[in-house]
Amino acid sequence: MKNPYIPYQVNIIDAWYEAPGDRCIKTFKVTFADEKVWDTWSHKPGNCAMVGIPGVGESMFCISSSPTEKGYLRFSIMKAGKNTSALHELEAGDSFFIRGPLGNNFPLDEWKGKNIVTIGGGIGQAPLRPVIQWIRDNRADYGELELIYGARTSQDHCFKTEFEEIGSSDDCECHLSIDVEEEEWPHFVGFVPSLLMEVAPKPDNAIAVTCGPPVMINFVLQNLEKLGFTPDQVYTTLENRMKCGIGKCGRCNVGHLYVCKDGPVFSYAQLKEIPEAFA
Amino acid sequence: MAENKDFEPNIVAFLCNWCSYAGADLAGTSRITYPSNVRVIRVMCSGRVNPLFVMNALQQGADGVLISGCHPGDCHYMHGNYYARRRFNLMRNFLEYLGVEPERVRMSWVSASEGAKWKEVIEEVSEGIKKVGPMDQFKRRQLNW
Amino acid sequence: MNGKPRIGVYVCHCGTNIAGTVDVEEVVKFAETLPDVTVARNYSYMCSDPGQALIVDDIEKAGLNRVVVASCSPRMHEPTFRKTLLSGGLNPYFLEMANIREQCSWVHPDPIAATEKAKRLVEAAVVKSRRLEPLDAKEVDVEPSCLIIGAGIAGIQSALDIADAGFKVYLVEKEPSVGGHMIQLDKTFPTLDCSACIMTPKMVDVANHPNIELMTYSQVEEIGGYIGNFDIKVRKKSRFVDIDKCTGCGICAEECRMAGRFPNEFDENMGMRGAIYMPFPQAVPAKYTIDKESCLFLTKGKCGESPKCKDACQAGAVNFDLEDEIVEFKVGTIIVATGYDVFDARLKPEYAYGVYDNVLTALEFERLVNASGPTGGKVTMIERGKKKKKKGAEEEAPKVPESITFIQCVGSRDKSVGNEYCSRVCCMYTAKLAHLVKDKVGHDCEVTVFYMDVRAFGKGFEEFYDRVRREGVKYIRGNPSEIYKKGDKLIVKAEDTLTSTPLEHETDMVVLSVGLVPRRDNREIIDLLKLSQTSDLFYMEAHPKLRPVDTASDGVYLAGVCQGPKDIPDAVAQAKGAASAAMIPMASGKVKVEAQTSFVNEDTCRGCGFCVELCPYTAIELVEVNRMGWPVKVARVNEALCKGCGACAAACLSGSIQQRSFKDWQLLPQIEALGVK
Amino acid sequence: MVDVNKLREKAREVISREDVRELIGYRPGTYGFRARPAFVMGPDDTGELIFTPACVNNLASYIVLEEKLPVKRGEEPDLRKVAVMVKGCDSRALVQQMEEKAYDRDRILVLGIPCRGVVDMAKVQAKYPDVLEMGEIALEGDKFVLSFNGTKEEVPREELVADKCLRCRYPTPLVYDELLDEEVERFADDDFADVAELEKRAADDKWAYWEEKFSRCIRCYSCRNVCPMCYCEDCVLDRLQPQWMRRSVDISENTAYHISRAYHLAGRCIQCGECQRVCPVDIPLMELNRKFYKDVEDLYDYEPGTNVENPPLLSTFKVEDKEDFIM
Amino acid sequence: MALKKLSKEKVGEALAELSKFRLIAPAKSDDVVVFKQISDPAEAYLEYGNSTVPPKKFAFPQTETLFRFVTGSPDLTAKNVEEEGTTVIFGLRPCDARAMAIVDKLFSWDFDDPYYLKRRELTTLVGMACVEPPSVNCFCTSLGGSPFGTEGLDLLLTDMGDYYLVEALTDKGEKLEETLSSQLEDAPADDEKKAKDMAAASEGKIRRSINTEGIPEKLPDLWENGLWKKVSAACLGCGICTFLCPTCHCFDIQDEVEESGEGRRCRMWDSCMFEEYTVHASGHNPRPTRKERTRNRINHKYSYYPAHFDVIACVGCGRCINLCPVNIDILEILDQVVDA
Ligand SMILES: Cc1cc2nc3c(=O)[nH]c(=O)nc-3n(C[C@H](O)[C@H](O)[C@H](O)COP(=O)(O)OP(=O)(O)OC[C@H]3O[C@@H](n4cnc5c(N)ncnc54)[C@H](O)[C@@H]3O)c2cc1C
Ligand SMILES: Cc1cc2nc3c(=O)[nH]c(=O)nc-3n(C[C@H](O)[C@H](O)[C@H](O)COP(=O)(O)OP(=O)(O)OC[C@H]3O[C@@H](n4cnc5c(N)ncnc54)[C@H](O)[C@@H]3O)c2cc1C
Ligand code: SF4
Ligand code: SF4
Ligand code: SF4
Ligand code: SF4
Ligand code: SF4
Ligand code: SF4
Repeated sequence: MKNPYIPYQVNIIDAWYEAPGDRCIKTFKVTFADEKVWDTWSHKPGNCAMVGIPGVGESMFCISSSPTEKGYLRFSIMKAGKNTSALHELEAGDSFFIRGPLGNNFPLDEWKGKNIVTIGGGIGQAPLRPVIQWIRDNRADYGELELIYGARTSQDHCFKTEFEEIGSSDDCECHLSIDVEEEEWPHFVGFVPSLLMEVAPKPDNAIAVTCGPPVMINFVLQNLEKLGFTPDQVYTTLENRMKCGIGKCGRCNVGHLYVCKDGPVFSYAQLKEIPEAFA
Repeated sequence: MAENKDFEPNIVAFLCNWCSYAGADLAGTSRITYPSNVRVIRVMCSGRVNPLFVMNALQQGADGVLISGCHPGDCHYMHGNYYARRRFNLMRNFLEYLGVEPERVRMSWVSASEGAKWKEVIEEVSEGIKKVGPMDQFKRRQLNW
Repeated sequence: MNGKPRIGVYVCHCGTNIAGTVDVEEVVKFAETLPDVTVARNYSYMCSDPGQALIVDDIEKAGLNRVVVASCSPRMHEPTFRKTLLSGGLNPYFLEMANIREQCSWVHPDPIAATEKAKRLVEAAVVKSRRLEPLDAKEVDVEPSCLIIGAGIAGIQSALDIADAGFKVYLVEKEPSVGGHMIQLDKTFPTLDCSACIMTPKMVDVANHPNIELMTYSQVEEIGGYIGNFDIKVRKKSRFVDIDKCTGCGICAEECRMAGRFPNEFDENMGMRGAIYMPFPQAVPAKYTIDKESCLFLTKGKCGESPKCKDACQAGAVNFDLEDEIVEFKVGTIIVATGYDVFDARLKPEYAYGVYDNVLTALEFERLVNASGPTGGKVTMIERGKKKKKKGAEEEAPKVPESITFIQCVGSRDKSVGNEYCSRVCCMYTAKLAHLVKDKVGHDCEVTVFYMDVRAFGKGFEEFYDRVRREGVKYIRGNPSEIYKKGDKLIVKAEDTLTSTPLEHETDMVVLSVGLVPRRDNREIIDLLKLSQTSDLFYMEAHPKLRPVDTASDGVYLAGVCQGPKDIPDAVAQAKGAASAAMIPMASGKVKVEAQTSFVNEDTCRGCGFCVELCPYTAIELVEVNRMGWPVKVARVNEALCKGCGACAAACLSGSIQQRSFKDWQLLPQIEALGVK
Repeated sequence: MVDVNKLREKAREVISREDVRELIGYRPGTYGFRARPAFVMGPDDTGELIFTPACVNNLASYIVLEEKLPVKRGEEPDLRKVAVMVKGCDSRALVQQMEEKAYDRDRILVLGIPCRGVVDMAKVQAKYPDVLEMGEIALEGDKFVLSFNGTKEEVPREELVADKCLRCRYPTPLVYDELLDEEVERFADDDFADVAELEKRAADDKWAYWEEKFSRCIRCYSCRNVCPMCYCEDCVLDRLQPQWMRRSVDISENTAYHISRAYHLAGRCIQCGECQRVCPVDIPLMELNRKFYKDVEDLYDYEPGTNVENPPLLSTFKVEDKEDFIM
Repeated sequence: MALKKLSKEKVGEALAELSKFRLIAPAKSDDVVVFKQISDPAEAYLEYGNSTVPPKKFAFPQTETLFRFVTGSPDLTAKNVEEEGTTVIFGLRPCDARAMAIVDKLFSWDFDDPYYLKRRELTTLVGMACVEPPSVNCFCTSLGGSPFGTEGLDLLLTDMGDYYLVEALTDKGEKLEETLSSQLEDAPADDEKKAKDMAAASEGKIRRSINTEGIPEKLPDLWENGLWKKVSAACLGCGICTFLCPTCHCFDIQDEVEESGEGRRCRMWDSCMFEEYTVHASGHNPRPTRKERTRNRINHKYSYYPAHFDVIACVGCGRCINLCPVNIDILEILDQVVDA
């Protein structure tokens, strides 16, 4: 068995900024330096990887591309501290190292035939992107797909061009929002939970997946309940500080669950049982 | 520690921009030669030098550290050198107490006109460190586990 | 979003200055191996136009975002290369220099050692450059106005110069009149101009100048802000006389029930005044003032049936309801011209000042010889503490002294009283006063001067001293040890050190040539402006030689004796210097403030105030902020005041205050790079 | 001796005050002779309070150790006073904390305990390793009286007393609102003989001495966390950017840790001895602190934690400060 | 298996024999006993109670390299634990050995931790029975251990006065017996029974206890209970209780680079009692105060660990009680849990 602490080298095929500012977001499209790794690699939407640079350190990120996108992996990384700042310095042609896939994944097989609504905020769209992509690439297997996404300003929206493309396709419905009024913004203005109430997706035969800042998630969960979603219809991902990613180093647990192994994907039904999950 | 003829100490020096750095520059313009084992970090004022920098330099492998500033009363920032004097007196005593020979942590006042003194200082520091030998005991010995 | 560091390293040959010793090619090759170095080049003269063009070109073509120049001392060409970066469109603070000339090739003749060291220095510069950050060289607007504190000759001169140049001046004087010490003097050495004659026109000018707002009997209470934007608060003390109405006729003073009951400070307490008074006839403004402490009505609430002054004043100017007035305004610069006090002769008890009536200070003697002084300019023996005789009563004509003795260096050059310095004016004013004695009292009045040295260093001084001696003034070298009375006479006990003979010199009057000392209320200004003091306790200039009128605080200048003893021409010269220094920022309308300043991480600062205590420029203050709902104190740097010394950064235990371009995070890799063997 | 009933009564009175949020005192420990900190939130909790020579902890630490949770929207932070019991040495921590503006005088209510010495619990433990049931210690004259399992034993004071108490200069608290007992006159002084002794050794010798000590350190940071003067919200030594000290536990980094810790306490350490007391591997930290303490006193005539008005040592200077070491 | 005996005179010889391996034994510096690699048998201090720092650090070093690298180069070289060689830990207490057995489960949970497991494979544990419980705060018997417990051990020594009774418990133990064959003799026949009696006597001397039944299930229900605030109030948030706990296994991973560009990724002990243990990059801390951290520590040992591995992650060695500077006593906390 492979030493789980030794990462694979990946080369950056392309890199671009999604959002500006102090906590800017950069997306990297990478492929394994050693092509052979692809043969053993398999990940599912929701899986994560430890991403790092030897000499700097490692951090956990979700793989923001779907396995249906072949030949590359994507990571969308917000600048937050030491590791992410170093990663942000990298450009196409450079390389970094990843370990994974780690963690569990969204039970997309179980969701077959259901309507799916994703509710994202800011960088929280990163783990939702592979779900959306997966469904669009396996469109027949799923019911309606509805996307709800918001960020502080239009600048802060991730995956802008993709949303434009999706918005104009008839694949799914796409609802966007920003927190504060801006000129020429054609979509909703307000917080994501309000947008959710505005869109009011039906709970019947539906699954809601949400990810974003903790406050947003809290209100989204409340609102989903109001809309009639039961806890086992709702999924989210958690982000706790972690070091090893393989259930040894201790810190990422919420209650007895290890975010790195039992998560990061959890159903609301699961989390409701654990008081620490909403600390 | 035994004296080692071939040993060339490695000295990290923190110089204030206005006096000591200028003094060292003057030594240069006057072509006054001195040992090449001193490597200078320029700060605006000797008051900027955190005594823990000394620790860091020694830990990294320097054999000695020199802090140099303006003579009392001449500080470009009025009293930065007085603060430095207090801090380094204490730090130096403390390191000596731990077993770091006082020859390794030195402080000097060198003014912008004292190119010749700069040479003397470096020679003295360098000689002193040669006498006590390389500083190995504190070096990061990291690849050990 | 300042991507990956792309560093350009430029190694200069400096002709053969560097390349003659350092193997420049090798340094370049080495630099190429360093992480993030995109290009490394060498060139004969980096500072030349083509050298700089090389950098600009690479910034554009190779997308450099950091530049390391290995050449001469940054003290020499840092500004040059900063400009180069700027013209390449890069923030100038992305430059780091390695000094491989002054501190390498010129001092280490061995090419191998020099090359080795050059590599290390380049490496240290490269690792630091990776962590450089762009800085703004900020500018602040300068209010085109100046506050001048103190209206002695220095303050007056500065005020006139600045006002004439078209800037607004606020001139604040503590006393009821402008003029300071100079207007107390009789004649001035060495030219013997009449002090009042040359001074009063200037005093009148400041009062009338359209650009000067004169505030006498006023005090600065608060100063906030920094160069360009000082916020000033001045208290105009109530005179209980409406100066807009007062015509200066003086009837009130004649009528005052307390007239002639109080010593007049202006006359060094030798003349008398009433509760309502004008300090001297040429006072500017020529207005009367009621002294709160002396006035019956103001102390007791009652002055006979009704206050006589008020009744007498036909202009209706006397008004006991007047209150202190607070005025606030903004200025761009400040000149401090608060002058001095004379040495308190009581601190030398051996001279019996305060014991015998006819031991005088020189300043008292100035008033005595002055035509507008208490004796109308007659030098007579004095009787202190004598109540003024009833009006009209016949007065016995006071005795004229037959001999007068001066003692120099009283309170100067004297460690025993803590004043090591020379007061610079005593030798000459002694000569002047000695001359005036000969002139006014007559040639038969015997004049003796005890001195240590005669310092006659100024223009025309030696000639004047010579003249005085020729006039028959006797100079005895020796420091008197005691003064005592024998019958009517005062005995000065001394030793003539030239002949080593002890002597007991008999005289009618002794004049002590007291030195100039810092004002006893100096603290007021120090607290307002956080000025420093030199060891003699005069205000400290920014540099004793090159910046004698500047202070450590930008925008605050010194003029006159408050900075150190000097005579009138020097005071005037410095006043003009201070005026022009103050006008530079006002004229340009903007000042650049230091970019490599400190700043505080308010999330980690623990509010201990260590940095606040230590900052020589009082650039840091503790402010209360809300940290997740809790009120906490944290340090905050006023970047306009910070000079970027970094002393605070080394004192902060939590690493919360950091100096830009010299952050711990930037210096540590440099230390590492240089530390390894 | 502090009368325990009086102490509890006073505590009850204090904690009943509207403007007091919490009272920090001592209560019996869980086994043997231990005593431990007590956090009294209401009058009913005062019944357990004690003060005996087993009350070794410096409670001043807790005032600055408090973790402030974000105040919820619409709520006000609780800014009421904290009452704290301090011995003479502990009180100096309060003084020093206030000198450093950690809080204002009116934030705390100080119950001062004039003290004649506490035990060194390690010595007690070594002498009576088998005592599990709660025992009691009292100081009577120059003897400690230990009562346990129905027996009583007397032990000379010097045998069990903490080292710091043998050098105590300030047995009566320097700051207090109430004194719980009669003032105690200074009964000892400090000549720093231990430090002087070490100073005299040869450089190699000293380094070897410290290397052995530092090599034991497991960097549990208990010495830092317990110290009443180590209260930065975010210790520089924990930071990664910049990283002053690596997290690796080896002789070099451990030495760096000990240099940094001691230097950060130069002119601030008030000699309460807590750091050394808590160290699980018996590193003589006081020998480090005392070196700085001695030098600060000798060179700058400065004694930390004795006067709230003192300016911070390293943010001030005197023109005439010694500089014989400067070239 | 036949019991052997090792006479005390021969201990030095035996240790010398074992020095051909990496030999770890208790040693004393000042008054502190720690396990150390020893080269001279005289360094071993076998008359000890228990060590301050548990011997876990020889399976799970406080700082250990995961791999080395040179910055910028794609080659990563994993640390080869085999280089450390075969290790014998001599004289550890039964509780500490049992702790290793417990921690083994974690390091082989789904992902095998190659470093730890390799080192365990290479290590032989020679235990030393507690004829007298070394501390009043020992409570191993409450957790299924015993002063004469054998779990995790390869060999158990019992101090019989003049000699040690030697019992091989595993193949590794037997191998070691072979190595020591010239120092070992056959044990007297009745020693087995004698040892049993001694074990019973020693167990009887264990003074403290807790009935752990039901605690793992009960703990989650006490999440909001006021007891946490109370029991943690005095806590300093230091690393003593966790670093000195033989079952605590949390670690941090950090990279360390030299100026030369050579570096390593390594892991080092971390403590759940440290404030920064769980802080996110945003500054948010899910366990912001010592209350949450204490609660997590107890829950981790007594609820989460049993939930995953069917065993409580505490062996009752009493170190955290003995060395907590503010007398936070896990047994008192557990008593309160039981009573709540
Ligand atoms: C399962 C999971 C998925 C994530 N997915 C994404 C993603 O797709 N995009 C994205 O931008 N961010 C994501 N994050 C957050 C990301 O891991 C942190 O922002 C990142 O670790 C910050 O590292 P740093 O070194 O820049 O910050 P520093 O504050 O310098 O971090 C120091 C150390 O703290 C740890 N750390 C700090 N904050 C966090 C955190 N929030 N979560 C986990 N570890 C942390 C890291 O281990 C790091 O080594 C995810 C986190 C988790 C746990
Ligand atoms: C006995 C004697 C004889 C001298 N004779 C000669 C001579 O012959 N020739 C010569 O060249 N020099 C002579 N000097 C020196 C001369 O007096 C000084 O050089 C000159 O007066 C300096 O002027 P100034 O403006 O600096 O100070 P000052 O004249 O002292 O003026 C300072 C002014 O500031 C005011 N002030 C002070 N503090 C405040 C405050 N806080 N707020 C507002 N206002 C304030 C004061 O009231 C005063 O009006 C003599 C000095 C003495 C003592
Ligand atoms: S850098 Fe110097 S001037 Fe600036 S705030 Fe700090 S101490 Fe004051
Ligand atoms: S010294 Fe540091 S912690 Fe103290 S107030 Fe200044 S910035 Fe804050
Ligand atoms: S308490 Fe002891 S072991 Fe812990 S960090 Fe301090 S010195 Fe090291
Ligand atoms: S360093 Fe030690 S002795 Fe000094 S104050 Fe801190 S805990 Fe007390
Ligand atoms: S319980 Fe005790 S040992 Fe553990 S962290 Fe708290 S104070 Fe330290
Ligand atoms: S808990 Fe105590 S008695 Fe039990 S095995 Fe450990 S040391 Fe021995």
